[in-house]
Parts: sequence; C-alpha cells; structure tokens
Amino acid sequence: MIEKPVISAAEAAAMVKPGHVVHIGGFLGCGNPDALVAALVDSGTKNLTLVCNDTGIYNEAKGIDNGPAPLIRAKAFKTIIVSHIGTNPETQRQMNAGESEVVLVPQGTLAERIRAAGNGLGGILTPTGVGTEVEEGKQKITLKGKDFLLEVALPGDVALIKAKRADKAGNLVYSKTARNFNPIMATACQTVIVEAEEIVEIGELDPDQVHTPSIFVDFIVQAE
Amino acid sequence: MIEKPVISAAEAAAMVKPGHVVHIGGFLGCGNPDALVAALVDSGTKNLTLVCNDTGIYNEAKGIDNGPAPLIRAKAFKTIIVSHIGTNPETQRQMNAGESEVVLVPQGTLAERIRAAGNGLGGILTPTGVGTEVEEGKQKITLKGKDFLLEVALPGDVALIKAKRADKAGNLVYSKTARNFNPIMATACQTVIVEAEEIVEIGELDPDQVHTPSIFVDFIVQAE
Amino acid sequence: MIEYVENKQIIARRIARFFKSGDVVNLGIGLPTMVGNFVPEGVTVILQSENGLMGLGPAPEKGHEDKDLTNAGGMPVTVLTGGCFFDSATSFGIIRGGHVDFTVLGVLEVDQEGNLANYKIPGKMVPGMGGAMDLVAGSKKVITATTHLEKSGTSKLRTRCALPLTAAHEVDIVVTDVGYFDVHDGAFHLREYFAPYTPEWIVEHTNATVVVDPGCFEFA
Amino acid sequence: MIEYVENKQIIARRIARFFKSGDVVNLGIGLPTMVGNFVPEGVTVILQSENGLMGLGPAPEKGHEDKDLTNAGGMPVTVLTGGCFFDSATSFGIIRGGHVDFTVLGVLEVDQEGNLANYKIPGKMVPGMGGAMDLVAGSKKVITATTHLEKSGTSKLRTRCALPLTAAHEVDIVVTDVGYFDVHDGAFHLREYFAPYTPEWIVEHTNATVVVDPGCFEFA
Repeated sequence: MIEKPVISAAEAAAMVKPGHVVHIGGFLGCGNPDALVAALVDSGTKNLTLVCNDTGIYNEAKGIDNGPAPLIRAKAFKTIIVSHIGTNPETQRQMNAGESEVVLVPQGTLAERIRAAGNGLGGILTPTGVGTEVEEGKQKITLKGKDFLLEVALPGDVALIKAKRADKAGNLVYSKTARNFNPIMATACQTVIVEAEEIVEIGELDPDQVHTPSIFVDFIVQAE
Repeated sequence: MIEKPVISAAEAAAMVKPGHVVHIGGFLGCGNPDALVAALVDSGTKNLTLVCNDTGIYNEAKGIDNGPAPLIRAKAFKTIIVSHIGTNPETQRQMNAGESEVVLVPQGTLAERIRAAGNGLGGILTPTGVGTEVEEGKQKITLKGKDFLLEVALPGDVALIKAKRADKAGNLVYSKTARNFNPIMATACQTVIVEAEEIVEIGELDPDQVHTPSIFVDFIVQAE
Repeated sequence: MIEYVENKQIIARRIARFFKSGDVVNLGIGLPTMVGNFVPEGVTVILQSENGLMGLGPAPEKGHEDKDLTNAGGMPVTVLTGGCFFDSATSFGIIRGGHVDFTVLGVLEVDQEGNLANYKIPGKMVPGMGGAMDLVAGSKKVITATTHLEKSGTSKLRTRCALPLTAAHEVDIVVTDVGYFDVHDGAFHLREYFAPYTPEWIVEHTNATVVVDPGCFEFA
Repeated sequence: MIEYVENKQIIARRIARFFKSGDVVNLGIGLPTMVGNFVPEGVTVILQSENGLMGLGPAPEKGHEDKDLTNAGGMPVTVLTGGCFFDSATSFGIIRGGHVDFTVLGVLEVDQEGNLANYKIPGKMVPGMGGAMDLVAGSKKVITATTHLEKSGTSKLRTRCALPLTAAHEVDIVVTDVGYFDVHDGAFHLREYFAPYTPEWIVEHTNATVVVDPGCFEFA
C-alpha cells in the first residue's frame, strides 16, 4: 500500500482556494475537523461555498463556537449549503443582510446528493420535499403514482473530514455519532483531507471494519 | 433491545410464497445463504422472481453447484433478475427454451436499484448502460451535457442473506468478500431472514462495527 | 368555564402509549424528546437518532459525556447495549425507507389536510428543516406534538397552514394538551380528550374542522 | 512474411507499463488478470475487485483458501496488508464515481469509435455484463486487452461493432499482441508495435482505420 502524506493543518488549509466548494464533516459540533477549520480561518481564504450539515453552534454567552461557526464569523463563505442554521444566529444575520446566500437542503437529501457525487450518479429521486418550497425549480417525476423530486449530485473541490483513526495508507475508522457526513464527503471531493485523532501503521485496522477505504483519502493531518 | 426469533431453515423457506420476489445475497458462491437455498429447494415453491448478482456456478463435471444454482435447477423462478449467468449453463438453457425470463442488469445498477428500494428512493440516475441495449424503454435524463439512465428501485418480498455473525437482536457483521449484496438486500425486502454462522449475545458486537443494524432483520437461522 | 393551562407532560404521556415493543421511533428535539420518559414498563422501543444512532439511551451522568456521542441536537447522550452507529446516508436511508415506525415532532402549525409547518417563519426565523422533511416524508406514522393554543389564544391546528410547509399530507396523528386527533379526510378527528377539557370546549377552541369521533372518550 | 502467433504475455506486459504507483486498477477475468504479474518492480498499484475488495493479493497457497475471500470470478484470492472490504453498492460507487484509474478488460470486438462489445452474442452465448458496463462507464481510463486476430484471421478491431455494446465511446486504449493503440477521433492510433510485426503489417491486418502515430516506435 502507498502511504499518504501527513501534513500540517496550515498546509491543508492552503489547498483550499477562493471559489472552492468545501465539504466539512460533522454534525452540530460532533465529528467536525476542528483543527482544519481553525487553520482555514487563519488562512483568511474567502469566497468559498460551504457544504455541511449545519453551520455549527455559536453561542457567545455560553462560549460555544463549534463546527464551521468560526468560518461563518470569518465571512469565509459566499454560499452556504446546509440543512440547519438554527444554532448559529450569525448565519441568519448574514443571510438576512444579503452577505451570504444560504441554501437549505433537507438533511437526507443533502446526504444523498453528496453520496451521488461520490458514487458517479447524476442524482436521485426522493419523496422528501414534495409539496414544499424545496420542490421549486426541480424536475418532478412520478413513478407508480408517487411523486419524487430529482435531486442532483453535489460534488466538492475539497473535503475536510474528521476520523478517529487513520492508518498511514488513509484507511479510516470513525467513532460513534462522529461518523455522520464524514464518510460520504470523503467520496465526493477532488481532494480529501482527514484530521485523524490517531495515525496508526498500515495493517493495524481490521479490513472488515474500515469505514472509508484508503483510496479516497489524499492527505492526513494529526488532530491536536 | 428486542430479540429476533431464531428459526429453522425450513420455517424460513415456508415464508417464501409463490409469486414472491426473493433477494438472495452472495456473489458466485461466496456469501450465499446455502442452508436457506437448500430449504427453499426442498419446499418445492415455484413461480418466484429471483434478484441476485448471478445464478451461481453450476458445473456438473467439477461437482460445483453453488449460490442459487440448486433453485435454478429446481425451476423455482419465473423471472430471473441478475447481472451474470455465464457460470450456469442451465440458466442459459431455460432462457433459450423460454422456460424462464432472464433480465440482465449491470451489476452496479443492480446494487443501486436494491439500495434505492431500501432507502426510500424512487430511483437513481446512472451513466451505466447509456448507448447500449440496457437503455431500451428507460427514461434518459441529461444533466450538464451528460446522459444518465433513470433506473428504478427494485424491492423484494423476502431477503435471504448470509452473515458471519448475528447478535440476538439481529445486528449483523459480514466476513470479507462474503459481504457483497447482503447488506443492501437487508434494507430492501419486507421480510429479512439471515443465515448466520455464529449467533452471539446482544452486546458482543462493537456498535461502531455493525454492518447491518438490527432493525432490518426479522428472523435468524443458524447456518449448518 | 375551563381555563387553558399548557401541559406538555400529558402530551408526552399520551404519545408514549402509541408504541409497542420493537417499534423504531424518532423523537424530535424539545417536547418530543420528553416522550421517551413515559414509555410504559414492559414496552421496549428502539430510539433512532438521525445523526447516526440506533438504540439511543438516556443522557450521561455529568462528567461522563463522550464528545463523539451526541443526539440530533448536539447534546451528549448514551447508547444502549445492542445499539449501533451509521453514517448520515444510511441514517436517512433508514428514515426515508420506511424503517422508522413513528416520528414525533413539534410544529408551528398543523392543518386538517395533514400538512405541517415547523422550519421557517419567513423574514423572522429560519432555523432550517434539518432532518424533519425526511422524517415526515419517510416514517410510517407521523405524530405531531404541540400545545393546543398559542399565547394569543389561537389554536395551532389550522384549516390551512400559512407558513411554508415541512411536508404535505403526511401527518397521521396530532396530540395536544387537550386531546388526541387522527387526521384524515380533511378534518381533525377527536379520538380522546384530556380532562378538564371536553369535546365541546375542544371544538370551540380549534380554528379548524374537528369531528368528534363516535367512540371518543376521556384519556386518563 | 510475418506469421501471426497469439501472444497474451506481451499484451499483459505492455499494459502493466501504463500504471504508476498509487493507481487503482481493476483487472477483468482471464487475460486482464495476467497483467498483475507484470507490474514493474517499484510500482505499487492497488487492485480493486468489484465483488468488494481493495488491495487484491495473489492466489492463496493450496489448502489456504478462505471461502469468504474470492475475486469477481469466484476464485480464492488473498488481501494485501492495508486492503479492505466493502459491499456491492460501495464497490460500484468506487467504480462509477471515477475512483478507479484503469480498468482492463477483454473484448469480443472493439471499434474505432471507442465502442466495445464483450457480454453477449445474441442467440449463442449470453453470459451477461456482470460489472463490465459500470467499469467501462466509470473508470478514468479503459484499456481493452485482446489478441489481434480471431482464428478466422479477422481482427477484433472493427470499424463498427456488430455485437450488442457493453458501452459506447468509452475505450481509451487497445493493446493487442501486435501493438498498442490510442482510440480517438474515429481511428485506432498506433503508438507502439511489437516485433516481429511492423506498422505496415498492422495496418494491413486490421479491419478498421489505423493511423500510424508520427512518434510510433517499437516496444521492447
């Protein structure tokens, strides 16, 4: 097996260029690549498109500022494609002020659109959103009397994901609910950078129990 | 957690009724539920539709008769939906003689159609088969200049699958390449029956390493 | 004269009675989460959490939180023995694929056509739909849990939702703190009422078509 | 006068030279499988097997077969350290998603438009496409491996395939036992020839448009 480069968070962040579509793993503060997010804030890169489950939890009073919230505050995104922004008032503010475009996507549709991108599908037919604002501008297809929306693949330029364990080849194992969007984003982006809590030797992971095969991963960053 | 009934292969086979669509896991003899297939042959049930990767390997000279091959020889199927029949001359004979209808589906499309059924999708858009006989009678959808075929979900009445290990709740772990179609079929059928090599207590499987969550499994059969 | 007093507990208690052992249930954040506390003894339901967990357990004791183990609201939880984890595509495959028996969720409005609205007040508050649209479109039974009246005194049960819909024609059951309704054929069918409220009071205090079911009785 | 003698080894040897370290490669059953034996030292390719395996290793020693570890032909194989297993949906997600750099497969016919046929001879032999249609539609580069001439003396390289297609316009490279061709712009472009054959012999013995590339040379 080929070993993947182990790089710093700053080196990783430097691969994200203005205009890029960036997929960030995690779910309301669980399983986010925190060191990569921090490095991307430090890089000062702007004009990005975010694909994530949410924009993190930002609560100044309680001192919570997780997930992509630091990037939201840094105004890194021109477009924000997520399922939920209710825990980050700053996202709401930017949306209302017209500072960024927020596209709300049902969570299951978001997951399937990311998976479709990584799996070579043009899109999928889902019943979710039929009869709601979500169907606007989309093709509706009726199969056996049931309506479905055609939802198209959502690929990215760079995926910033978080794993519990990576072997040096890039095989990944996630922990509990910190798995969430990370494995599907790993399939869907040109460049995949994983922040791993532990980096182990090739052969230490059970081949029946690898969540993300090594071939999807380009770079490994040691989590802090 | 609720325990699932542990039943005999004959009891399992009796749940398969004439006219049923039966998904059978496995890939050219690897990871097939052999005891369930044998019991279904013994039950004498006919007029079934098979969904499987292949029709097994049948080679009288070499004494090979695996996967769904015994059911093919028993003429259990009216319709056979598979990706490959090249290793079972009896399937070819039945097809040419008009004794059964054989529908050939590209392997990746078969996998996605099964997954779609289990995942509440009406179908998926795949580039596979564009410009070939596979596109006949299907809707073609062009996205950003690329053609895709709309392939619809393929649900089943009963799934007969094979696992390495089941806990009594029905959580499953597969072994090596014996995994193949088994996990996706577990999601796609009304009744899911697993033939497990080992049945272990609830709590013995690592919750991060379960391949099929218990809620998909209805009955457990101890493999011979 | 009956005075309306909010009572979330009765809502949670009644909803918990719908479940039988083995049911897979998804409970939304807030009031729906309370339902878990009222599941009768002897009934074992399996709680699904859409962030990727089957077999959701109670909150951990203080100091025993696991940063990698949260619910769909990002709060620390535990997993029961026999539970398991999966990614978001699988989680919503379970939901959309009809493998969840009941989804329980809160509403801003629900109407007699089975429409519900709970993710957006245009120009005011737009939290986003999160997993709600998939849960409502995919679950076998959709139960909405809501206090009956807004602070203004209007009921949350409407003839027609005014807010953007989370899903159309998907609500099966509405449980408020005055009664339980089945939703079908363009009406809220009152099946049970909760004292001190009476069917008459409920009809009068609901801004929609309420049909009192012939077998309607008082739930205790 | 050059006499044509089938030589599968040169095909496998030449194809193996296309790979660089880290490439993900799927080798079809039969002749394509032989390619694995010729990967140059110092080049580490990762073999994918569409039945659900990354890091395919050599056949096991006799008596060390594992019934749960086979290749896409159902034959016993091994897995290399650092390999892993996955289900069929994931396996074809890898294939269709463009994560396989090269797929190498045999053909019944291949034509100058990049079409290939390898799964069906109507009324005669219908093995089925198995994973071939996905592999050809999804892989970054499609290499077909075939002896140049049929027993009848006609070349397998055609102007237009007569058999049902496995995929349209997807073949990038054709390697036969007389030479290596790039397929584009409606022609087989001869890039290398294998002794004792000459470009002239190859043009004469191919039932299709062959363009001898200006930089064409003898591969040794």
